[in-house]
Amino acid sequence: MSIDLKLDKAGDAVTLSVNGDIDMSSSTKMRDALAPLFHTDNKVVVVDLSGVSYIDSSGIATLVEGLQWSHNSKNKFRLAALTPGVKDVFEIARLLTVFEVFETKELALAP
Amino acid sequence: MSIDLKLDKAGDAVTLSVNGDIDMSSSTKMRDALAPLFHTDNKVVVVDLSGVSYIDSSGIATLVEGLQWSHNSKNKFRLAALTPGVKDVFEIARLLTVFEVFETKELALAP
Amino acid sequence: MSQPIKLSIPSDPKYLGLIRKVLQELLDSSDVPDDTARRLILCVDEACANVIKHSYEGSCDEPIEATFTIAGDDFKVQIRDYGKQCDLSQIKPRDLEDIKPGGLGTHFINEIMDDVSYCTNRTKGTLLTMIKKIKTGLTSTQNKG
Amino acid sequence: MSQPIKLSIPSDPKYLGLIRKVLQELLDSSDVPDDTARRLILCVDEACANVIKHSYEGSCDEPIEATFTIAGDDFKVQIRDYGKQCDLSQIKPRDLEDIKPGGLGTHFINEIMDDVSYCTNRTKGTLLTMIKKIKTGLTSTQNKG
Ligand SMILES: Nc1ncnc2c1ncn2[C@@H]1O[C@H](COP(=O)(O)OP(=O)(O)O)[C@@H](O)[C@H]1O
Ligand SMILES: Nc1ncnc2c1ncn2[C@@H]1O[C@H](COP(=O)(O)OP(=O)(O)O)[C@@H](O)[C@H]1O
Repeated sequence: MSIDLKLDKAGDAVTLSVNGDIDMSSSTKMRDALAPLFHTDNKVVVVDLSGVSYIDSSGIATLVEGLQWSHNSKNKFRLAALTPGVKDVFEIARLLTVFEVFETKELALAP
Repeated sequence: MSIDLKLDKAGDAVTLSVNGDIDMSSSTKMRDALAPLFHTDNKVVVVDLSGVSYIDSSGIATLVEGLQWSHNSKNKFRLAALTPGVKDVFEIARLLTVFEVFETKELALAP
Repeated sequence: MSQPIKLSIPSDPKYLGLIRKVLQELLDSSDVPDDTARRLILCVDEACANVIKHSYEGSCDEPIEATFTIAGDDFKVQIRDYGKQCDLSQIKPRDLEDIKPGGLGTHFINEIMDDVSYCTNRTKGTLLTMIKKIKTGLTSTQNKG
Repeated sequence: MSQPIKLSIPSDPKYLGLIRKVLQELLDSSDVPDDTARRLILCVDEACANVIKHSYEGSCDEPIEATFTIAGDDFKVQIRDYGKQCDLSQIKPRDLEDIKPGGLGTHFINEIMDDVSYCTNRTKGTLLTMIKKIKTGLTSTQNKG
């Protein structure tokens, strides 16, 4: 039930691809991978959620933290490829408009 | 959790392909499909188990019945494409040698 | 179904996936539409996470008991813990205008469920009852037709 | 894990898949090898099927309670029913030489499990306890190494 994480650096953008359910038992792992990305010279930090069909409030909380880290570090923070299940959770949280959300990882990486 | 069944008639052979878990809740459905095949002019009745990863004693019991029906009707009764899980259950039941078992459906249908 | 399905797990976040699987399986077999199932699963997950965090304060080896009943159009889930009882007025979502991490779980539960009640009227722990009117396979087919 | 996982289902064959799923998930998360998991799942399925057939005589709305405990190398499962108690000497597999349908469930259980005991020493129903020494992920890695 744990998540798999993959990091992809291309130019001054970095993508964190998440695979699996993001819940209370796995969101810390995502947080630990995400936090350091804002300390480096990445202009754009993308979280690719195409492999995530379930996210709970602890996952959303981590992404909200990402938003705060990006404000502090002046890096862009983008979400890509939300599955319908994940999108629904963002909508119930009324947070879909707070994030920069892209249909695909490629679109999120476009300058 | 129910099984899907497919019937394929070719010449004087008929194949019943089973998909899903065969347990107490689904073995009757397989039995209902299997029984009539011995009442017709099928020389060979094949049960293709490639889509079955789980079988319990009620499923095995139905196949043992098939064996008895085939003895009574003089039709051949063959099993094809046992997955490792299903094979293991036949072995614990010491029934693997009692059946005519083939690696693939094609081999089971070869004259 | 008058006999409910009950699942009891230790208060360890690693078992939340198990409880989601059980519920998914149960809702599937009752032909509850996928999007409804997803939301119900979210509520149960959040309620159990809150029990772990707040009632058991992170202790991983205490019991959480979930009881699922589908009766007619009603899906009812009860979550029982034996941990710290709290002032029920404390259980409330954060103001959504204020974008910050945390405080979303109870918002999800209140938003999705039709009826939510916490009962601490017992020697130990809390019983949370959540009810949702659902369209099962049968009902939604009739609606489509 | 000292808190066990408990699952209670109605005595309807349609819930056997649910109990298998839960056990699969639990054994997976404890890194029990696939082939061992498969056999343990078979035993639990057979035991529950026997409860439905023999203890409840086909009645679909009575409770079956399964309790799973993994402690060290021991996997323990208990199946509790509240149905007809039987003469325990009646619970036995058929002679395997005699090829005929039926009578295999208890054979599977006896063959796979290390310890099987039925207890009817209660007002209603039976408690079946099955124990199997298992190699968890850790143990089997050590063996490979
Ligand atoms: N089961 C519970 N027991 C005690 N307090 C709870 C429980 N569930 C929620 N609460 C209280 O309600 C608040 C809001 O919960 P929630 O919306 O899930 O957000 P979070 O858990 O992230 O704080 C919690 O901070 C806590 O004070
Ligand atoms: N839970 C049970 N309660 C009462 N009798 C049982 C139970 N389980 C098994 N038995 C008895 O043991 C016999 C053998 O069981 P089993 O090997 O599972 O085969 P089957 O159920 O196909 O007869 C059954 O026919 C029944 O008489």
